[in-house]
Amino acid sequence: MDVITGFDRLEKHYLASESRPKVGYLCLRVSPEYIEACGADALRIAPRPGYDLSAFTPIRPDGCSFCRSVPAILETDVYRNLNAIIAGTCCDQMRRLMDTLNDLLDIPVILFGAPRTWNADPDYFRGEMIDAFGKIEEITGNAATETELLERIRVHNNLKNSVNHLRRQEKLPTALLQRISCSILPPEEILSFLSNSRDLPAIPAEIRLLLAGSIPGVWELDVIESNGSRVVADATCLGDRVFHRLTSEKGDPVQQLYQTYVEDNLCPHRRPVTSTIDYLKNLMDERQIDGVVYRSVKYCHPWGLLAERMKKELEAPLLIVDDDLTSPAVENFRTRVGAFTEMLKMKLRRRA
Amino acid sequence: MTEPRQIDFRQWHRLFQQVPDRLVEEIRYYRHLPQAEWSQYLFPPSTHVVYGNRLLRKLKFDNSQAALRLWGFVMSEGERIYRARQAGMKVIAVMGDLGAVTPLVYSFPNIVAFYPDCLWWTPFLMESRELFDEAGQLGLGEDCCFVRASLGAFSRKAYFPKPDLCVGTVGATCDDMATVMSEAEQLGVDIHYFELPHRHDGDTDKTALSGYLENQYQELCRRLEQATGETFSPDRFRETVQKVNRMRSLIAEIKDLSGAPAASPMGAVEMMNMEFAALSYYGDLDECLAVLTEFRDLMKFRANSGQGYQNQDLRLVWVTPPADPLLMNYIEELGGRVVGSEYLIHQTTPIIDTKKDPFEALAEAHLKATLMGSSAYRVNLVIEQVERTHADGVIISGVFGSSHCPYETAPIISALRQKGIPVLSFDVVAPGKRRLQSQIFNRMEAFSESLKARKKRRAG
Amino acid sequence: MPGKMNPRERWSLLLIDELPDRPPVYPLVTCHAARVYNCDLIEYCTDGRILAEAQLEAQRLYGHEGLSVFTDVGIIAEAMGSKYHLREFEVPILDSPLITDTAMIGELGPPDPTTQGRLPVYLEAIDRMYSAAGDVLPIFAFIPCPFTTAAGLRGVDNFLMDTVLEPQAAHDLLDVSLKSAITFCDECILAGALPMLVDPLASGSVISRTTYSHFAKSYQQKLIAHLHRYDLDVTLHICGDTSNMLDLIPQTGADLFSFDLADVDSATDAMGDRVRLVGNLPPHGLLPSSNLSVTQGTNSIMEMGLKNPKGFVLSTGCEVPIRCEAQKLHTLINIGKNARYEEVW
Amino acid sequence: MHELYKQIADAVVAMQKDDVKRLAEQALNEGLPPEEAIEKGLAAGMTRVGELFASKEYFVPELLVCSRAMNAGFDILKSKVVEGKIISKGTVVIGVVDGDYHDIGKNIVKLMLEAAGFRLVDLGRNVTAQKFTSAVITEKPDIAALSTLMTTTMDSMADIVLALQRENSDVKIMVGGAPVNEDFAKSIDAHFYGDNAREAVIGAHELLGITI
Repeated sequence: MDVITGFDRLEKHYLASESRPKVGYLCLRVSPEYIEACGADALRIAPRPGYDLSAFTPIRPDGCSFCRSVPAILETDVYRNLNAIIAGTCCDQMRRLMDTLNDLLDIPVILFGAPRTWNADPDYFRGEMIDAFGKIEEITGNAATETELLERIRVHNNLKNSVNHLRRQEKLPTALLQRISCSILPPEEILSFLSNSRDLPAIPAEIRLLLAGSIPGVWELDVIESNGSRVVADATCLGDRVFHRLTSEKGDPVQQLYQTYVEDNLCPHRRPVTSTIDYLKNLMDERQIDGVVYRSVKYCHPWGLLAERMKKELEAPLLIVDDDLTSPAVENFRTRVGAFTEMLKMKLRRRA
Repeated sequence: MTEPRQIDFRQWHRLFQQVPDRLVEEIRYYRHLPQAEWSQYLFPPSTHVVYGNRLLRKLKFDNSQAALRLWGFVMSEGERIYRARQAGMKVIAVMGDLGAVTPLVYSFPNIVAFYPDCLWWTPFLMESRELFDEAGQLGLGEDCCFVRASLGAFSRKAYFPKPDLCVGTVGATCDDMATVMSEAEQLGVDIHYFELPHRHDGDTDKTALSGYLENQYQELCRRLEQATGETFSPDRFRETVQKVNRMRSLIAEIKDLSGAPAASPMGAVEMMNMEFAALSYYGDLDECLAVLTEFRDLMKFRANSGQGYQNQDLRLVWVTPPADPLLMNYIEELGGRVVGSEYLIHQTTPIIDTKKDPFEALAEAHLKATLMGSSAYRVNLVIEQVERTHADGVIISGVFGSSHCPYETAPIISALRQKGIPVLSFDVVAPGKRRLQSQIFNRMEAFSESLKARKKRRAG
Repeated sequence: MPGKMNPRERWSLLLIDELPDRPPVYPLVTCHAARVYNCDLIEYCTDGRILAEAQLEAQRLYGHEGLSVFTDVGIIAEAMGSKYHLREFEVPILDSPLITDTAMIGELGPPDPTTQGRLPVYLEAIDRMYSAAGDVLPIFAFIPCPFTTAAGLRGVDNFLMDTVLEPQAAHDLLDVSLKSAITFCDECILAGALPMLVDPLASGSVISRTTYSHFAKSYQQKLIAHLHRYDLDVTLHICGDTSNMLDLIPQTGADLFSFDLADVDSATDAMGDRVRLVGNLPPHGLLPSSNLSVTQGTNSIMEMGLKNPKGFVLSTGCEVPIRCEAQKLHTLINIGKNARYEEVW
Repeated sequence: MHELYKQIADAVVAMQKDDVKRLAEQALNEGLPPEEAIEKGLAAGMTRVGELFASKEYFVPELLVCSRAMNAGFDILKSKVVEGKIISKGTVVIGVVDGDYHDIGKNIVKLMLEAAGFRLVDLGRNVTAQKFTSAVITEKPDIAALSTLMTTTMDSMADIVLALQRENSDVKIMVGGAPVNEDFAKSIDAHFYGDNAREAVIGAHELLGITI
């Protein structure tokens, strides 16, 4: 994949040249706009190609393997020089991961409360978010002004629009989408990269799949797509979900960011999970999905424990694979996905 | 009064013959209702053996009437909740907050609360995988904590009546419980989500958080009004809270007595049962108070007269309630006694201020919750217990697949080691996995031996 | 299938006045299990391991909802000293009664259940079944009531005549039989079984209402009172015709009444507000030679049974015949399993 | 009828063994024919006992005690009976079927049939098909009566009926016992089912065409 190699090169180059403070963030409850408006680079903490995630972790094996892999991720070049880490209380494990990081690292580890239910006391939770970003402002010595926030919202919206447009046209491969969603590049750089690659060809797909689940280990796509099927919708934590919600450019930008990232967040840890399920259903309709690969991370409670429920709700052929990011069972995954896509192919042929 | 001893269910069966008929007839729950035979509950463990609680055949029980009463009360809770419904009372399930919201629930008339979460005991008591398997079929397999048993129970519809309302706490509590609720909702249970926010320990102003919790309580109060058709009454609330406070003081007093210097005055499992009364009062607040009062009086008598179990000298603090009570018995057999505990229910310990606005008072007490804060908060609770009880060691019985154990265990262990406190940590194994259980037994043996040797060294 | 109650759960609900999804289905599969397990009856009656395995095997085959520990009604009398006859392929039967003269009664005492007669066979069987399946299946230990045990000690004819000619001696014998029953019940409980009291001789086919009242009922009552002290729910089974004493049954305190020749509706009228009913397809209907329609019979029993306010257990009127035709028993059980109370939740 | 016969019958019904003995001796002393005292006194008493049994006023204990009283009188009277004075109404082979040792019911029926003037051949309990058929050959009975108390052994009854019919199609078969009923009797091709001992007596007469 030349386009991804090009993207990687660009990231490396940027990393060598950039000297702004760097703030790592976990999960989708954090607004990168806000971090950037404080004068820092926002680095999404996620597994990246070539990472060995099996390094030492103080978290026991029954902790979610993404959380367990975070200490190892933070040991790598990209994240080594972080000035702070910020996260919202997505799930209970994310909250406790922050405790662990607080013990392990010498940099500020900032946690803000985020609601589990819908429309729960916005004043309180907005306060939590503002307090947390206040700490980043202290670190950068730079207050996020309304103008700057609005500007960052606009830029991110541009990026989201471009990504969504290319996704709908099926000109943005899912592998690149995942790279972009955990990229360390500022949105401007990504936008420029995308506009320079505008002649991305449409990708033919025999079998159209939705990949759903918690954070992927980035190798899954290769395995899935190695036999003619394509992941045309990605509902994992590094997929289409990252870009789907635009932030309103009108009104108080803090309130709007709160709305986008905290209130409208579509993680299955929200109660009730109806909105998340509806999102998946819409995505399936929009992209004309033949089947779903539901890939949850071992001991990720929000995604993992709802797998059976999703199977019922999504009413499509669904393959559930529970995997461990710190020691992925690639061949097992390949065999199961292979059998699943074969089954879908036969089904399609019969229908034809 | 007989010498304190731990006896088995067989001995209790015979001893029970000597319990006067009058007492069996007198001791009953729901005393506000016309006397019915079903409300008696002073029965020995053998009764519950017959009804399938197989583990009781292996457990050791205290030989006092007060302990018998406590066991009878605990074991009859399931039936009691059904009888409450039959008698026209409203039944409120409370999940996930572990004891903080029940004072509000009980301040409504003609109502009982119960904890579906506590059914995580059931598979162990019955030595059965039924409820786990049922939960597994519904999608909650072995990577979910034992609390998944309660989903099995929701699904089977044979362990408690359909709740009129289920208060489900989400947010800064276990993810597993939140998942169980979400699935229970699918089974048609009316759920009110009680959002528990993360508490920043130490550094932040708690006013906002407390205000937030007050709102949650007010909302819950409205839901309870809807569910019961009754209006919240501050007077009734105060009256209820006075009783709850009395219970909390009793529990604190009993916990202190368990550390009596001469000998262990009570079994660890009884102590755990007693402590868990703080969750939902086993479905009858008044009777629960009576049970605990008798229990306290006995403990006091024993502690003051230096009575207790012989040959249990190792003072231990137990961290995280073991789903399998046999483990507690076992450590006692090895010469240990449990003098302190941290069962994640710290929110049930504060005295609720009756002079304040009800919701403010509840919120304030709730802020002590073990699970709401950081792991460091819990580490400190454990250390505080250890220091207060002069413990020789700590046992942490973890739960595989819970959302807190994987993160908390390591910091607790490291903090204890720094203080030079020996610690044994393991995950409780599900029923039916004997080989794994015997490994735990072996580790307990080694641990108790090393503690004894250490004690001897220090004395010599 | 998720949501499907297991037998233990169904019984538990029934016993606390809650309707489960449907009545438990519990035909009295006793010695027939030996045939399923393909063992001699003598082995079945003398070896606790075999009894347990045969019961479990039969339960796996039929899927009925309770295990039964029962060989014969002489079990206690034998342990006390009466001689019973054991031969291959046959249920043990009283050969020579212990008490040939009423003067001997005074020397009698309760047996040691752990050593005497075949009582240890029961205890071993219960223990094994309880360990194997006690979490999902209730285990019923069939305990002969004092009246039946007394007959086993004295010889049936003699004991029945004693009730007319030497009532005091009869009562003395009943007293010691009661003590023995209590002793044995206690051990069965400790092994994990719920006592089910059987009093075949106290049947309306054998004795009058008056004899029942004076010599059987009061001892059933005392035995049940002992069990009630432990909060145990007691099933009383009386064979044969009980229609003339239905109204007396609640006086025994029995929580469940398992009956043979009486119709469910009359039983419901007589005690349905207080007692759960267990019954009552005529066992002969399950024989290969019988042309009684099991389907019709069971349907009509079930229809009446579902209306019993205190709850119902679909069962046979007495023991399932040893030579029961498997298909017929399956039919009975399937009808039971397809019945429904109203939705639980 | 002599007043004494009625007194004997009454004493049998009243279960008074000593009275029956005294009255039987008085009858002999008064020179009354013993066979008449048996028939009109003891047997008549037992017939009434049978009626009380059928109407559920008497049950097994009473029946047993009555028969004990009757037997006490019979022992006294039979020694004085002139040979050939009592004519049997027919022969009945009776037994409890294979696998069953409960003989209360069988004994009662036997008692009542004897009292009614039949000759009884008692095969006892746990009687196999083989034993029954050989008894049918040697005794040449008019009736074979089969009893069982246990549901567990009912199929033995079916087997025996089949074997008997194969051996001697003339013998009439009657069945009874707690678990047995009309339907079951029909299903195994028995000729008569009796719900109680009195019905058994009536049935035996009917089967042999004797009017009572």
